[in-house]
Amino acid sequence: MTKTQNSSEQKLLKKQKIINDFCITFSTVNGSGSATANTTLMRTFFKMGIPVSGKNIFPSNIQGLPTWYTLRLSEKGYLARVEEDDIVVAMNPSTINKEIEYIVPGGVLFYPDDMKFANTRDDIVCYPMPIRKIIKESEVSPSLKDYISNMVYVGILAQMLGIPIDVIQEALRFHFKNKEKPVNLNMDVIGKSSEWAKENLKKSDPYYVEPMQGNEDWIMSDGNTAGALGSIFGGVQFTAWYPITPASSLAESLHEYIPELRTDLVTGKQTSVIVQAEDELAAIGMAIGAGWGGLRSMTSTSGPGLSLMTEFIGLAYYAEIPVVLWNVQRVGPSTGLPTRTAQGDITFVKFMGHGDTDNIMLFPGSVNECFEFGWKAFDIAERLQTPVVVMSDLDLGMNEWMTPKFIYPDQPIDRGKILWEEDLQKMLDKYQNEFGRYKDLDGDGITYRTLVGNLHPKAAYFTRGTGHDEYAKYTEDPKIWEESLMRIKRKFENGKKYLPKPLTKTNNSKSGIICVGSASFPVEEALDILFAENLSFDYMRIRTVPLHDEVIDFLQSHERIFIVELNRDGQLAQLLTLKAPDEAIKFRNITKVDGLPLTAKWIVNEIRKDEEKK
Amino acid sequence: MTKTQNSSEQKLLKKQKIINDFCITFSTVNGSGSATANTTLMRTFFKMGIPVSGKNIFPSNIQGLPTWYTLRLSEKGYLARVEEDDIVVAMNPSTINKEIEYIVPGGVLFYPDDMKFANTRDDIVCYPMPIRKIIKESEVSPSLKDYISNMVYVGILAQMLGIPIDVIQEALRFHFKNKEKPVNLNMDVIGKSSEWAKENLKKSDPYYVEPMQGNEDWIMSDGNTAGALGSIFGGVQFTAWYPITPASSLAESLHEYIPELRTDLVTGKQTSVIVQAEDELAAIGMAIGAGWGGLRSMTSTSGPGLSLMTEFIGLAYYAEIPVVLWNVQRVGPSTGLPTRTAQGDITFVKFMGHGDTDNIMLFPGSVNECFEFGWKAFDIAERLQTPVVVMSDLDLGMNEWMTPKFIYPDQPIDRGKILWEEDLQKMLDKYQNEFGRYKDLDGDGITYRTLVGNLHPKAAYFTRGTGHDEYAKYTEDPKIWEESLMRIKRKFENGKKYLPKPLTKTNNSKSGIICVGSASFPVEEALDILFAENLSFDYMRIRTVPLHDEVIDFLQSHERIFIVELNRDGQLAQLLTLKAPDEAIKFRNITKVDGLPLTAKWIVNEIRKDEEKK
Amino acid sequence: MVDAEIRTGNENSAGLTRADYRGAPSTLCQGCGHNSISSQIVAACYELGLVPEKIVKFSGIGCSSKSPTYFLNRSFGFNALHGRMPSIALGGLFADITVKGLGVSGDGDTASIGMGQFKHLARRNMPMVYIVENNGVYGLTKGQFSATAEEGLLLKKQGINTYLPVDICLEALVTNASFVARGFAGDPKQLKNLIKAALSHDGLAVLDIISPCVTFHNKENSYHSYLWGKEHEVQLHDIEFVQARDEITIEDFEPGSSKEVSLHDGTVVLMKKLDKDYDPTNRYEALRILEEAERENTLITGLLFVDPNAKTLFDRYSLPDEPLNRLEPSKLRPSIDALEKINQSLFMK
Amino acid sequence: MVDAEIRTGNENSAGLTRADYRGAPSTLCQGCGHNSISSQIVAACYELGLVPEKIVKFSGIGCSSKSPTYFLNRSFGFNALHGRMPSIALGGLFADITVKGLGVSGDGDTASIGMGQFKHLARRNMPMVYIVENNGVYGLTKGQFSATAEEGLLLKKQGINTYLPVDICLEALVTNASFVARGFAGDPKQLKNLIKAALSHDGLAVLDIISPCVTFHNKENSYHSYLWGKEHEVQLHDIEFVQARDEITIEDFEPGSSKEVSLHDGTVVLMKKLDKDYDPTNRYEALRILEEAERENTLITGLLFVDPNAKTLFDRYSLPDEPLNRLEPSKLRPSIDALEKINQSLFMK
Ligand SMILES: Cc1ncc(C[n+]2csc(CCOP(=O)(O)OP(=O)(O)O)c2C)c(N)n1
Ligand SMILES: Cc1ncc(C[n+]2csc(CCOP(=O)(O)OP(=O)(O)O)c2C)c(N)n1
Ligand code: SF4
Ligand code: SF4
Ligand SMILES: [Mg+2]
Ligand SMILES: [Mg+2]
Repeated sequence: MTKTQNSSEQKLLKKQKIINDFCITFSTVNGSGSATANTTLMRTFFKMGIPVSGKNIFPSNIQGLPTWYTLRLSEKGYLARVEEDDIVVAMNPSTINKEIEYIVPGGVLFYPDDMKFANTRDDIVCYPMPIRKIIKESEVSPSLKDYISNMVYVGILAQMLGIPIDVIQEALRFHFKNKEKPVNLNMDVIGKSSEWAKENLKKSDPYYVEPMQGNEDWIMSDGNTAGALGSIFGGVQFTAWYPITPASSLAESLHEYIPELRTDLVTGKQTSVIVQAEDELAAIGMAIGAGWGGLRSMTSTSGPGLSLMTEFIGLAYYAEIPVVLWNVQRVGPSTGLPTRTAQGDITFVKFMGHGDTDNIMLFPGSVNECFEFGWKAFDIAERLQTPVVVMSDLDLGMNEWMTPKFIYPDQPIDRGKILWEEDLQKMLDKYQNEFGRYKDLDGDGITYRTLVGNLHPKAAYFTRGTGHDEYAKYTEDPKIWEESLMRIKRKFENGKKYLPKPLTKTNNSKSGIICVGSASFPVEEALDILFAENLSFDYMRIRTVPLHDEVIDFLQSHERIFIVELNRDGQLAQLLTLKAPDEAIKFRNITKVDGLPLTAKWIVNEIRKDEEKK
Repeated sequence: MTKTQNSSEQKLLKKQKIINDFCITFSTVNGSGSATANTTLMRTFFKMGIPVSGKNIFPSNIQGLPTWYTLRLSEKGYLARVEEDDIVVAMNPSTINKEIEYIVPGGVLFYPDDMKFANTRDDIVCYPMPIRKIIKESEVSPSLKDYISNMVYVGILAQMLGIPIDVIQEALRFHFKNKEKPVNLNMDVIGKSSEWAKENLKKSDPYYVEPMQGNEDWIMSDGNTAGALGSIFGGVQFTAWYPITPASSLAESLHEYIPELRTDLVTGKQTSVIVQAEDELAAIGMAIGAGWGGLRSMTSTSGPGLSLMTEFIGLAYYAEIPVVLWNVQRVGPSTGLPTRTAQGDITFVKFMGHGDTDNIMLFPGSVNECFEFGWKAFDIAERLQTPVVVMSDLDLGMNEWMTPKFIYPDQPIDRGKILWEEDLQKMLDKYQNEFGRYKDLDGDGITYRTLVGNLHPKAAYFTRGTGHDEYAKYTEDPKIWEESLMRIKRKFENGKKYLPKPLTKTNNSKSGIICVGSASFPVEEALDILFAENLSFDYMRIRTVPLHDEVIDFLQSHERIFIVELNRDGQLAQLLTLKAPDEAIKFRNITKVDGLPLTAKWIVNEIRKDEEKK
Repeated sequence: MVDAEIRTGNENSAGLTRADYRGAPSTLCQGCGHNSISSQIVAACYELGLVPEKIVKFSGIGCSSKSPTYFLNRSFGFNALHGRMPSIALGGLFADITVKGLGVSGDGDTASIGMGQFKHLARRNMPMVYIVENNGVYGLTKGQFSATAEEGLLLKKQGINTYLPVDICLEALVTNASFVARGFAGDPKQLKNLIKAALSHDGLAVLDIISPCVTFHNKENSYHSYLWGKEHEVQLHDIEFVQARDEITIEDFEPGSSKEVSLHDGTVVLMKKLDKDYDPTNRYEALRILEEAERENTLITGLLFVDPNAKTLFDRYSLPDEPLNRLEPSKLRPSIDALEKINQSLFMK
Repeated sequence: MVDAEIRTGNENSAGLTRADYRGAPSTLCQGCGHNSISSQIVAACYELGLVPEKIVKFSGIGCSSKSPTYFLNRSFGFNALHGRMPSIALGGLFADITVKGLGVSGDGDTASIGMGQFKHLARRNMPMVYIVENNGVYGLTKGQFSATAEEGLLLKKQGINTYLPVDICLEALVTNASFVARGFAGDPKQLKNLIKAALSHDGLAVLDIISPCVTFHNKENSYHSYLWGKEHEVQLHDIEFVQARDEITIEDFEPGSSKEVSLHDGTVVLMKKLDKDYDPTNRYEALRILEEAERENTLITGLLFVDPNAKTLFDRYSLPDEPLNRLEPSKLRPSIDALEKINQSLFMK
């Protein structure tokens, strides 16, 4: 086969140019080092001002199994997953036959020229790539061969799509922190490949990129990095964690950034400590111990680790200890699909722990909100003296996103009701000269706490998960138990004002759509599609549980409400049902969990199905 | 003070006799050995044919703190707790002042004659007891003194209430397994004390006991013993457990009864194994391992232990492994009140485990139902290949109850879909010659399983909590994941037919009352009280989650529904809301959690409050 | 050494070929130590003539814990939760005590999250083989320190490890495991014999196998690397394995030059003396030699300790010959009379 | 011995009386070993002149774990979850590294459910005192076997224990705890000195104290009983404790007759030779003596091992002098410029 070999070449060329609005999937073998090539391309598009999003679909394995990386370019700025590919770069012989099927008619296949496969499509353009040959000519060391092979497709794509080589170079410089040697090595292969394509491939597909202004002042980050940075700007002082996908990189980002950002400029000492614990039971225990001692304290985990933290979360709830838990959700139940995304822990976290509990959840809906909730979570946890669970997910947490730049906290750190020696003395002067750790002096259900090291002889108290009175003393008295549990309930009711409110977009429609977290990307895209079809919806993105009254208002003021979420059982819908059962009759559950982020197309289809039923 | 010293003596004597319908509270110090005295009295009343119930309110401590034991005699057969005492036997100087307050006007106080207290009541009868003197005369060994002191009040009560001494002897014989020495020792003190009372106390209270026919064919047992026996008759083969109040005595009853009941008559070998694990993580792991291997397998725990089992329950749910978990509920959250009762784990167990889960709960409502669900739980767990959580509680589990005798299982053991070598061969012949552990051959969502040791070369499969296909092979395929999770959901939907249906009592009323478990005792009493006031209710005792359609029918067919439960948040009501949100507007939550069993009086009051609001 | 393969051609004493012991193709990294161990497990089972259906595989979570998929396709298996293999295995093996349990775990799975269950399994002397594929890192989560990482180790992501490592053999020894050995994935011959001995032992056989992670932790100067192991390995003895049915020749027993230990099934482990005199039936000796190895900076391998007669968990029960999971329902449910007696005994009125 | 009480009348060097160290009245059984230990903790803290506000108490769940309520009312405390004292203590103590952590656990709490956290605390050499009130049973749940119950022990409810016991000192030693001692609730004088030494040690000080449960497990012939302990106790040495500020006299150092170890704060632990020569700075010696004690059926007590210079968990960080929990918010939140730099570094457009 030479140059373009597709029979329907003429037909395709007639099509109009498609600029900055298509989707490329790279199929590789994991461990083959394609990440550099793929993120370099993503960064290049980003630097060109093209809205771009990347999704990495990878196995729970280190080396040798299929991996897919999809870059979506979207002139209009949509960052959600799409279901079909315009272009496939197929580097994995074991999966190419399947990938061919996912290409849209008129789409493109790039493949290594020595790869054998049965081409079942005559409606796509196929470009062979002489990878082996180019690498051979490039004289790279054998150990780098696999890795550098991926640069060949970067170069060929550059030529075929019209990517400026200097922007690629900029992206590579960024990647290699300006180290000349690797940049040159990679650029050399890219240049040669691009050159080869120019001479040997004839463009017969409609896809092009062009610089635009789609992301001024935006940055690129994954949600875990953002969460870590947000935590650091929120003053995190103690982190205990145990490795687990997809949460590990959050703690690892703390490891990375804390030395620089949290070394005291005067003393040169560290103001934030990280401990890698022996497991999640210990991680949450350490974090709660530190939260109790008066540190802004956190842990991060996912699925199995979350389940292991159940007993301790119950302790923190009842003994009223602030702690922040980042739950980067993956697909459960059980070990499930460790490298796939879901929003499946909502009902579990709500009721986590035996006995009557009720846990606060924050749902960041974007990478920059991961940053924002990173610092806010501590203020909420310390203000309300209770665990705060930040419900991120793998899609948000591990994929690299373009996102508005991080905004410096607009509120001072709120450490809540803490009494040091002098504060305590003032309080004793004012009240009956006795400090009561669990005394509701302000009537808001939130009590005062002293911290370890407070030298006032009346500061000390004894914390326990067993029944205790206002003075933290052990008691089994039925009345006191009931009262203290009811006070905690009151604390949550009153405490809602400290939680981020839901966000709404109104079209004065009779129908509404509700979602949380990263589901907002496909939902917002779906809204636009539906709007274009003259189906308009009001939209609410909920950001916390417990739910604000605004949520009830929204439910009440609409006739039909679609609740879109990435789980089997409609977990958010269940919490909404509990909050406003009278409205539940209006609910339409749009739910799915297969490990992949939702797509606008699927949501639109589901909603249409419901429309048709009407 | 001599004989009766109450000023209003005359007034009291005018009152009518109260026979077999009053309540005695014994207040003692724990570790002082009052249990023998109290259960002996309970057994005595039982043997007299008087309906009687006993509630032990004890601290989480071994020796020295206040304990209360309440015996309620009820001609009509009510076994629920009551709030006030007719008679108090006060053996603990540190609490007597409080106990005096709980005595009804016209009630009685028995107290050691050397106990100092401020008598604030002139409307009760007070009888002093010369305990020290009688013990001194009895020449018991010093180490037994404390213990035998309690027999003094047994003797005095016998005289004052009219208890036949020979029935007491019968109860003691039972207690001491017919050992003459202790029986005589105790009877001696009882006799002397009774004698003393006869000579020195003048009856000036209205309380009497008389033999009646209130419990023919009934037995006395606690729920934990019943659960253990039920499990043994259900064929339990493997138990792993870790000590925790109030569940320990369930496993300890297994230890007690298994050697006798489960030694094979032919081989002399044991058919049921018990392992005391190092913690609850291990206990549930061992039980699940055994369930997987093909043993009828169980564990028992409470509160903190339950929380620790979360991760493993998720595994068993998704890998579809049968296991029975007895959750003898105590007051949470956290360590809470370890020796007090609650129904507070309902929402937690429902959603236990990260990801989409949905666990089966059985709620035994009486001691004999603990026996029944003991064996049924295995049939359900093996039939549906999933964890079954039996939701007992401390009140049911640890208190001694009179209860209809245990009934032999009326269904053969159902081991579900198990394939041994020959079964497998037949199946292979019928289908495509390949065994698929998770293949839904029957369309009911329930698949076939082979067991460890099956020597057929096609029997083996590999179990995992990660994504797997119909052949139990590892896969991350989105479709397969979704399908398998949906099949499991279907399995639960179809599986309801294997679960005990709710029980109803109909009065053709517009209002209904719903409860689960031991709350039924006060609820049923409350129903009678309300009926007497011309307030009639229909009544449903739910026995399982998932909920049967009958529950929805009940909700739909009533205008107001009172849901009575022993927790803060109305957890059963929440599950009912999720099941039938449209009906939720009718719900009235009657909830409370203070560690004590509910009382009919409180329930009636709460319902009356609602009536008044109408 | 008596090699079953040589004696019987392609079929072993169970009439099976090597292929009958294979698993699915490995999805671990090329060169991973765990793959070598899988091969030796296949070889050992094949040569011992074990029936695969009579082996049950267990594992936790990790790269190491994935490996049971890559051997013995015809054996049942259970990939449990992270750190919880011991409890699953213990329960599972009660189902049929005529099968042999073969567990594979990792250093993170055993010494970090799994420390508690591992120690208690050892304390119970649960009869099964417990292999730790020890690479000093968490492979599957991409290279964090595990509890067996040595002090001073530098890893790409995490910097320098400042903790002292957990020594799995020491841990097994002090908690009374009845068979404790250390192997090295780079020494397949010895490894195979250790696995054979472990499979023949009646009690918990802990095999701590240094198994390099070529992707995240194979620096030449580190304890868990191939190179370091190759250079610092000191074999305690030259271990050989004589199955019950094989004849033991005089030559095997050259007096003074070897120690032998008979296992419960009649097989004999022969340990030919190398540098040092070593008595593997003395737990205290094992502690000493481990301490010495640490001091001398060597990788000591071989059978550190064995007590063939220690009471196993199953010995503490009186179990029937018929596997529990094959008992008829009639053997499980006591009679109606028994219940009537119970009712009577509960003070029935 | 230098007794702070004698020297200063009723006030100790901190200007406090014994009453300042008391706790709430005990609700444990009369005669419970745990109560004796509480008394010695009070005595040790008082005599050392420690400021109670500078001590933080930790415990798990159990009778033993209740006891922190019964001493040091003026100290903060945290009664954690069953088996999870180590993690709570570790996190809590980072809040202010100028306070001293004092943990009390039980044998069930430490060696059964708590095995993992205990071992890892030791591995980290977390600087705190870790007392195990070891009675061989679960007291609070009414007398089941714990993991330290000796083989063959007969208890009322459970019959005979068939497992070998976990030896907490051995466990601490092999996981590199830097201070390991065994005490006996029936030997208050030695106990007090051990507690003092532990409180002065910079690193994890594990004190395994045999503390009889008089209610469920005090049979005369059992390892955890008063009587057996009294009859079988062998003190390793006569231990004395010389505080930094006290002068050491010639007599204390009678050459050859005693060993001394200086702790990090300048205090000296003097161990006068009794029967045997014993060097408590050699971990291997400690293993040997424990093995010997087991063989000879004695209750060996005293300071088994100490390494005053082992790196502690806090040494692995570079922590400020000011307690972390007192840092001003301004020290916790990086500047707006720092964020701008971050944004730039994230390939900002
Ligand atoms: C409860 C829980 N926590 C964390 C994880 C994530 N996880 C998977 S494997 C692993 C570490 C495995 O390390 P190791 O046992 O040494 O095996 P290796 O991969 O090195 O062979 C971790 C932390 C998990 N699956 N479950
Ligand atoms: C997770 C959990 N499991 C079980 C219990 C019940 N429990 C309370 S104390 C205890 C045992 C305590 O034994 P030990 O630590 O030896 O203390 P002792 O009472 O003997 O001093 C147990 C099992 C619990 N509180 N939490
Ligand atoms: S990451 Fe390491 S342990 Fe895992 S398969 Fe690869 S080499 Fe083996
Ligand atoms: S039960 Fe035992 S351990 Fe608990 S307080 Fe009583 S004597 Fe002490
Ligand atoms: Mg590892
Ligand atoms: Mg104990």
